Amino acid sequence: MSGAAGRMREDLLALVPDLGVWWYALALLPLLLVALLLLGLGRRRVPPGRRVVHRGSMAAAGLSAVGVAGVALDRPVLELSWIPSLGVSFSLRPDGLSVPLLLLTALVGVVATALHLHPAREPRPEPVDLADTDPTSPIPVVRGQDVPGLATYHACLQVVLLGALVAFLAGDALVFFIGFELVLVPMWVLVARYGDPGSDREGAALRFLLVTVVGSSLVLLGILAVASATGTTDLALWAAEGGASLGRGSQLAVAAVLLVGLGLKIPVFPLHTWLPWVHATAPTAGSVLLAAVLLKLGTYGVVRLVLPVVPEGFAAWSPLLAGLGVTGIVWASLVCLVERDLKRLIAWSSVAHLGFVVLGLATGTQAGLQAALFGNVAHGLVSALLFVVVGGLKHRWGSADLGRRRAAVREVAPRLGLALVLGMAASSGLPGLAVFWGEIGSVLAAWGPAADRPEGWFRGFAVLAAVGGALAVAYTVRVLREVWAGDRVEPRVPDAELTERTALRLLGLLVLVLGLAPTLLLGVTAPFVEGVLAR
Amino acid sequence: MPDLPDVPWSDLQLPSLPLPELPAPDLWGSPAHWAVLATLLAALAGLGVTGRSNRLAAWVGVGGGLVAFLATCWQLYTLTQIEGARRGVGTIGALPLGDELDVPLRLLVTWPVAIVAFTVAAVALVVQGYARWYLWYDPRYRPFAATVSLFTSAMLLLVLSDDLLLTLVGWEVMGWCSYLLIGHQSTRAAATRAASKALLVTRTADIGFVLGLVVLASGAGTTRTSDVVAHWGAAGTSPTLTVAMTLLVVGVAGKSALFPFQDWLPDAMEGPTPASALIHAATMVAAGTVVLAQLFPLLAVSGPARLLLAVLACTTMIGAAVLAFAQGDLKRLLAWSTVSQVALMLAVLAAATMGTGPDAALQHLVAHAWFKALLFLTTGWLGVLVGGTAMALMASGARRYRVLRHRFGWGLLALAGVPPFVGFFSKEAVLGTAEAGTAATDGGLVPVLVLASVGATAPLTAAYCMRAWLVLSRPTAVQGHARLYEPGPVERIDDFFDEPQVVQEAEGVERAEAAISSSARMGTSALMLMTLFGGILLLLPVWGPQVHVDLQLLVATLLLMVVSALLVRLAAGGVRTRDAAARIPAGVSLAAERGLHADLAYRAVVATPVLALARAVAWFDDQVLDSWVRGAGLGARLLGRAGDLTSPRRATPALALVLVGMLVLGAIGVVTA
Amino acid sequence: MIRPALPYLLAAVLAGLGVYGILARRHAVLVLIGVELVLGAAGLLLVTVAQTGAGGDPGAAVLTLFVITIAAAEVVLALAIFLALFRARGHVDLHAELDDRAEGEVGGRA
Amino acid sequence: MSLELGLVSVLPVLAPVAAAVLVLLLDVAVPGRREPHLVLGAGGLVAGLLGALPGLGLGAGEARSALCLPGGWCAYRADHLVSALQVCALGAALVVLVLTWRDWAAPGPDGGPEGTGRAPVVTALLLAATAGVVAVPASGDLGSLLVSLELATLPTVALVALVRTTWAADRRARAVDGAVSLLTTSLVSFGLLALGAALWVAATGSTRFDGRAQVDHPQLIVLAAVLLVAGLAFKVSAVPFHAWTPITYAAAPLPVTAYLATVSKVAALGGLVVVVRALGPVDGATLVAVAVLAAASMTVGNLVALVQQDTVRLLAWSTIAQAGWVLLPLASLSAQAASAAGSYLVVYVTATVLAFVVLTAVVAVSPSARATSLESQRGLLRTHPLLALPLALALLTLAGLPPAVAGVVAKIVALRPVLGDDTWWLALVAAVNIALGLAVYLRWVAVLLAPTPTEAGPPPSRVPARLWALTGVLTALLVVGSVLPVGAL
Repeated sequence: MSGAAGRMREDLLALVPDLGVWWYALALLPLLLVALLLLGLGRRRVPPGRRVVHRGSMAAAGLSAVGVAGVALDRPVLELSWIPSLGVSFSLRPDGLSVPLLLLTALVGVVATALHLHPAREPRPEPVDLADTDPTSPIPVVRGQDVPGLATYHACLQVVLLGALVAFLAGDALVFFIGFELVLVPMWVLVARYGDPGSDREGAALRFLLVTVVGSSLVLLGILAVASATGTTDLALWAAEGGASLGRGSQLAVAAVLLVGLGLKIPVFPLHTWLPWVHATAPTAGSVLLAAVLLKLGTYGVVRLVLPVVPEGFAAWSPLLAGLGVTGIVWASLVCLVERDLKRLIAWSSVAHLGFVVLGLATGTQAGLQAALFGNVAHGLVSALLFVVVGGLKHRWGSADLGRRRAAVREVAPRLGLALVLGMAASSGLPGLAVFWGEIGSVLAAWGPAADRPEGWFRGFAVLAAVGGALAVAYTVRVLREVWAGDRVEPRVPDAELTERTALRLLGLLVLVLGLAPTLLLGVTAPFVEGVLAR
Repeated sequence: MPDLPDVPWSDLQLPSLPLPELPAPDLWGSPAHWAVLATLLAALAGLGVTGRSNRLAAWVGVGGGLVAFLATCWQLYTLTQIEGARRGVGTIGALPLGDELDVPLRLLVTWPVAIVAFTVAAVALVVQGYARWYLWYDPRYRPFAATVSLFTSAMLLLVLSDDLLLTLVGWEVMGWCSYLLIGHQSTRAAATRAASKALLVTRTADIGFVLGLVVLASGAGTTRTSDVVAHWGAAGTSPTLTVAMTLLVVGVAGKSALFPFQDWLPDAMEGPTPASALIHAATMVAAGTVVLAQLFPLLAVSGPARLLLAVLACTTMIGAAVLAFAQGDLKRLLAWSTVSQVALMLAVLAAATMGTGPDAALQHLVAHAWFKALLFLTTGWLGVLVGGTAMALMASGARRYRVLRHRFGWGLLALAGVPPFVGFFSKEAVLGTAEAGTAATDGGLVPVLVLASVGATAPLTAAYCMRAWLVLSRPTAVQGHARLYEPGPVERIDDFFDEPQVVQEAEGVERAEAAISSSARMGTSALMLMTLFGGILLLLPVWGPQVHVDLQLLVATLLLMVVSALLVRLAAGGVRTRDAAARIPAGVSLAAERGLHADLAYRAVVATPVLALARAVAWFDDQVLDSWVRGAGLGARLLGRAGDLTSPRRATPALALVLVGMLVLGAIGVVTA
Repeated sequence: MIRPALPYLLAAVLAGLGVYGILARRHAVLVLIGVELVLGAAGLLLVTVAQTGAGGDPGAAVLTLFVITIAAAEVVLALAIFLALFRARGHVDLHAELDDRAEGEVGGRA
Repeated sequence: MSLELGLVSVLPVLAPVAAAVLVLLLDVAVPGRREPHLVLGAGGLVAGLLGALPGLGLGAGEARSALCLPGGWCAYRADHLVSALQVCALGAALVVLVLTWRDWAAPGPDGGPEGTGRAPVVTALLLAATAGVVAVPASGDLGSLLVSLELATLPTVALVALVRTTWAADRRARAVDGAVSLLTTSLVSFGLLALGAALWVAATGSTRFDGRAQVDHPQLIVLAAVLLVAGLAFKVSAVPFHAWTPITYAAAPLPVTAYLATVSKVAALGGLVVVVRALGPVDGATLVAVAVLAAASMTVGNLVALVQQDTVRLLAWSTIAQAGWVLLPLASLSAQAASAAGSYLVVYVTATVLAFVVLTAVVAVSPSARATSLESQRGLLRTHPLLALPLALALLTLAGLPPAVAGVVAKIVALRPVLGDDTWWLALVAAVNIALGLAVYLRWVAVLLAPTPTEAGPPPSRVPARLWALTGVLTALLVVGSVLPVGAL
C-alpha cells in the first residue's frame, strides 16, 4: 500500500468498527437471505408488492455493499474447513487484486437492484413508414409494477452478486470455482425469463450458459490439474510455489486449458460471439451485471489462476493471447462501425476494451498488469454506465435498432444524452475518464514487454492497439451522430427517472474520479502486482 | 539595393527591468496548479452545479478563466524571482506502474511556456466573456461554457506539462472538446458532420502521436518530458528516435491541420464563433507547436522527421494561403489563414537548429493567438450584426459599423505582418530562424525550403488580407447607413446580472450594435491592444532565439507584400463588391471553397475501405465465427436425433451392439497391452 | 502333462457357435441356446484350467458349478419371460420391435 | 481349513435375504394380505441399512470381513467405500419400496387380492435383488461376484415384467417387451462375464481377488479384464451396452425404473470396483478400455438425451451419460479412483432417486394421461413449486451446477483422478460433456420455469404424504450435501 491510498485507508480504518470476519457476514448473508426469502415469497399465491421486493432487494445490496466496504478496509481472513476429504477450506482472503473488484461488484449490485425492471412486452408494432406516422405522445416509462415474477428476478440478482463476491473473495481455487459457477443459473434465468421478448431470449440465454459452462469446465480441468500436481487448492500456496511442481509441458497444457476457459468468459477473440447476443437480449440490470461483474471474473481468473500459478506456461502463450486480444480490439471496433443494434454495439465495445486488458496482462510487466487491472475496473464502471443508458433507451424506444429514425436524445432526454456522451467518451479512451489510463498503459507496456516476450510481435500489437483506439473514436462518433445529435424531437421519450439519474450520477462520478486520480486504484493494486511479478 | 546590416535579435529586445518584490501570498500549490485546476473545476461545476441558470454558468466560466488568467500572470512574476527561471511541480503523484516505467506526472514552467500559458489564459478569458454575449439566446450556453473551460484547462495542462502522458491528456481532451464545440448546434447536420470530421481526422492522426509518445517513453523508461529529452538526446540519432519523431509529426500534422489532414479545420467553422476563436487562436491547432517545441532537441536530430514536417508544413502554408484568398466566406478565409499560419509555426520548428532554438515558433504562436482571436471575434460580431459571415453579407461591414473598423484593420495588418503590429515581430523571428538554419546547415534542404515558403507566403498573406479589407471597407452604397457609433443612452445587455429574455431579433442596427455586452466589447478591445502592443511581449529578454534580423530580407519581404497588396487592389477595381476573388473563375472558386474536395479523398482513401472492411468483418463474424457456435448447437441436436433414431429397438441389434462393443474393447485392450 | 489345445479349441468353437446363434436366430429359445453355448464354452475353459493350471486352485472347478447353476436359474427366468411374451404378443420373435416409441404413456402409473 | 464366519459383518446382505424368505413364508401363512409383506420387506432393508452403517466409520485399510480363510483371504470384505455403497443401495431400495407401496398394496381388479399373489412375490424379488446388489462390492472372489451379480440382475427382470393386472393389455405387453430387452442383454452379458471369469482363472490360476499372486499370461489377463468389464458394463448402462436402457425404462413401472436407475447401478459399479482393484494399479490397457467406455457413454447419452421429449426417456439417456461419469475415475491409475467413482455414484443415486420421486408425485397429481412428457410439466414451478424446486435441484445436481454444490463437488471428485494422470483427452471430453449435460438438464428446468399454460382440466389431486416425506428427506440430503459437501469417500 503506497502513498495517499495507504494513508487514506488507515484514516478510514480508524473510523470503522472492528468487526473482523463478521464483515463477511454483513457482505454475504444479506444477499443469501434475501434471495431465499424472495424465492420463497415469490412462490406464494399472492406475491409481495413491488415496493417491498424492490426495497428489500436494494436494502440487501446496500447492506452487502457496506459489508464489502468493511472487508475492503479491514481485509480480515476467514478460514473454515469445508470439504476435508478434498483438502478444501472455505477461505476468504481479499487482497489488492480483489478489493477493487469487490467494491465494483458491490456498487454495481446496488445499481442493478435499484434499476426498475420493465415489464416484458411485445415490441410495438411499427408503422410501415415511421417518418410519416410518428406517434407524438411520449412513450411512457412503466416502472416495475406489472412485472410478474419480480421477486424471482431480484432473487436472481442477489445470487449473481453473491456468487461474484464469493469468487472474488475466495482464497481457495475450488471456492473460486463454485462462486464462478454460482452466477450462471441465475444469470440464465434473468436472460431467459426477463430478457427482451422481441428476440430469441431463451436461445440467447442457453448460448450464454453453454458457452460459459464450456469455459468453466475447462477452468475446472486446469484447477484440478494444478491441484493434483501441487496437492493443495490454496491459491496463496499456488502463487507462492509459482509452478515449481509442474513441468514445462504440464504448465503449457494447464495454461492453455485455463486460458481458453477464461477466454470464453472474458471474452477473447475468437471466443466472443456469444456476448453481443446475450447483451442484446438481457434486461438492463442483467446487462449491467454481465458487463461490469461477470466478465471481470474471467480477467480476474487469469490474474489469479494463470499468471502466478503457471508463469512459464503463461509466458509461452502470452504472444498468442496478446495477438488475439489485439485482434479483438480492432475486430470489435470495426464491427461497431456497422452494427445496427445499439445494445449489441455497446457489447462489442466491451470486447474491444477487454482486448486492451488482455494485452496488458500478456505483456508480463508491472506496468501492463497494473494497466490491465485498472482497465478492468474502468471498463466495469463505463460499461455499467452505458448499459444503464442504452437499456433505458431501448426500453423507451421499444427496440435498439439504429436504423430507425428517432428523436435526438440530446433534444428530448438531455440527461440520458449527457450520460451517453460521457460514457461513449470514456469508452473511446478520453483522458480524464477512467478507461484512458488502462488503455494507454497497455499500449505502453506492449511496446516494452517483459524480457521473455517476443518484442517485435508485441510492438506490432501496440501499433494495432493504437489503431483500435482510433477506431473506438470512430464508432463513438457514429453513435453520437445517430443517437445523440439531430433535430428530430418526435417520438418524444421521457428523460431519465430518479433511479436512473442517481445510478448514472454515481457511475459517472466514479468514472471521472478514477480518470482524474488513477493513483487511487493503482495504489491499491500495486502491492499485489509487485508481489506477483517480483519472482 | 543597399547593403543593409543584420540586426541581432538580442539588440531588439527590451532591457530587463528590475521588478519590485511583491508580497507573495502564501497560497496552496503553484500558479500552474491554479491555472489548470481553476478551469477544470469551472468546467465540472459548469456541468454539474449550475442547474438551469445561465448566469451562474457564466459566472463560473468567466470566474474560472479569470482565476487562470491571474494565475498565469502571477506565474510570470514568480518566474522572475526564481533563479534559472524553471519551476517543476508535481500533480496527482507518480503512477505506480512498476520499476520499468517511471510516470511522475509533473508540470514544468519556463519562460516561453509561461508566456504561452499567459496568452492562452488571456484569450480564453476573452472568449468566455464574449461567448456569454454571443450565446445569449442559446439554450445550450451552459455546456458550451463548461466545454470552453475544459478546453482551456486541457491546453494549459499541455503547455505546462513535463510529462508525455499529461501532454497526451491535454491533447486528447482538446480533441474531444473541439468535437463538442464544433458540434455545439447538434440539431444542424452540417455542424455534427463537421464535428465528427474534426474528431475523426485528428484522432486518426493521433495514432501516430500516441505511438510516438509510447516509443519515446518506453525507450527512456520514463514519461517525464525533460528526462525523455535528456535520455534520447544523450543517445544521439537512432532509427527508433527517428521513427518516434516521425510518428509524432504525423500526429501533430493532424491536430495542426497540415496537409493531408487540413480539411477538418475550415469545416470547423460550423461551430459558434467563440469556439472558432478559441480553437484557432490559442489552443488546439497550436498544441502541436508547443509539443514539438518541448521535444525540440529530439526533433533537431531526427532528419527524416524534420524533412517530413518541413514538406508538410510548406505545402500547407502556401496551399492554404492560396485557398484562403478564394474563400467566399470570411470565417472560412480566416480558417484557411489559420491553417497557413500554423503551418508557418511548424515549418520554423523544422528549420530551426539547436543554435536557434524553437522559440520563434512559440513567438509566432503567441502573436497569432492575439490577432487571430481578435479577427474571429470581430467577424463573429459583424456576423451577428449582418446575419452571416459570407463575404457578400460582410461587404462594407467595417464602414457601416465604425466600431469594428479598427478591430478588423489592426487584425488584418497584424496577420499580414506589417510593422509595428505583433505579427511583424513574430514573422521576423521566423524568417531569422529560417535563415539561421540555412546558414547553419550550409544551405540544407529543409531550411531553404522553409525560407522559400515563408517568403512566398508573406505576399500571399498580404494578398488575402488586402482582399478582406477591401471588401469590408467598401464604401456603402447608401450613405445613410454609415453612422458613427455613438455610445448614447441605448439599452445594454448586462450579461453577468441578467438572465436572457427571449427576444426574437434585435431591432435596428443601433440596438444590435449597442447590444454587445460591455465585457465582450472590452475583451476585443484588449485583444486589439495586444495586437498592436503585443510586440513588447515578443521582445521580452526571456526569449532566446539566437537569430539575426536580416534587414535586406525584411525590406524585400515588405516590398513583396506591398506589391501583392497593390495587385489585389487593382484586381478589385472593377468589381462591385470590391472583392478581388471575384476575378477567379467560378469553378476554381467553388473547388477552393470546398477545400479542393479533400473530403472525397478522405472518403475514398480512408472511410470507404474501413467501412468495407468493417462490413466484411461483421459478415465474417456472423457467418463464420459464430457459425461454429450455432453449428455446435445444431450439430449436437442432429447427432442426438441420429443417435435416437439409430438406437436399437429390437433385441437382436442390441445384442449385436453388445458383442461388437465387447470386440472393440477387447481389441483396444490387446492393442494397448 | 497333456497339452490342452483341444479343449481350448473346443471352447473357442463353442463360444463362436453361441455368438452366431445369438446374432442369427430370431427365435428366443434358440438365442437362449446360443447363450447357453457361450456359457458352456466358459465352463469348459474353467474345467480345463482347473485340470491343467499351475495353481491347482479348486476354485476353478467350483466356479464351473456356479456358472452352471446360474445358467439354470437364468433359463428358468428366461423361459418364464418368453412365455409372458408369447402370451402378450403371440410370438417369441426377437426381431420384433420392442420399443414402439409411440407418444403414448410411458413409465406407467405407479 | 476352517472357515471363519462373521455373520454380523454380512448383516447388510443377510437381512434382505432373510426378509425375502420371511416374506414368502408369511405369504404361506397369511395369503391374501399385502401390507405385512411390505412392512417386513422394509424392516429387512432397514436392518441391512443399520448393519452397514458401522462400516462408514472404518478408516483406511480397515474392513469388516466374513467367510475368511486362515490365510487372511475373505470371501466377503466390506471396507469404508463398500459400506458406503451398501448404505446407498439399501437406502435407495427403501425409497423405491416406499414409492411403490400403494401400487403393490393395491387390490386387484375386482377389489380382492391380485390373482397372482403379486405383493409377496415382488417384495421378495426386490429384497433378493437388493441383497445381490449389496453383496457385489464386497465379494472376494469370482464365484461370489458372479452369484451376487446374477442375484442382483435376474429379479429385476421379473420386476419389470410383473406389472399390475389392472393395466391395459397393451401396456402390460410393453412391460414384457421391456423385460425381454433387459433379459436378453443380461443373458449375453453374463455369457461374456463367464468367459471373462474363465480367462481370468486361466491367466491367474486363481478365482480369488487377493492381488495377482502370479500372472501366467499377461495378455490373457487383459482380455479377461476387458471381458469382465464388458460383462459388467451393461448393468451400468455404458455405451455400447446400453441399448436396453431406454426400452426397459420406458416400459417398466416408474418405481422399478427408479430401482434400475439407482440400486442396480450400485451393483455394476461395485463389480467394476472389485475387478479394477483386483487388477492392481498397473494395468494400463484396461484403463484405456474403461476410458473409451466412459467417453462414449457420456457423449452418446447426453447427445441423445438432448432430443428426448419424454422425461422418463430423458432420464434413461441421462443415466447412460451419468454412467460415463461414474466410469470416468476408474480410467485412471490413481489410488482414489474407486472411491471417486463411489462418491460420484452416491450423489448420482441421491439426485436420480429424488427426480424419480418427484416424477412419481407429478404423475400422481397430474390429470393428464401423458404426465411424464416434458411438455406436460410446463410451468410446474408456478403450479407446484414444492415439487418443481426439488426437481430442479436434483437436475442441477446431475448437471453439476451451483447452487447444487453437491453435484459440482461430485464432478470435481470424478475428474480429479483423471487430471492427476494427465489424461487430457478424456478430461476434455468430460469438459465438453459438462456443457452438453447442462443443456440436457436445463432444457427440462427451462420447461419447469416457463410461464404456465392456460389453466384447464380438472383440479389436480393431492400428493400423497409419503411422497412429500421422501421428497423432503432427499432434498434435505442434497441441500446438506451442498452446504457441507462430503467430497470423496
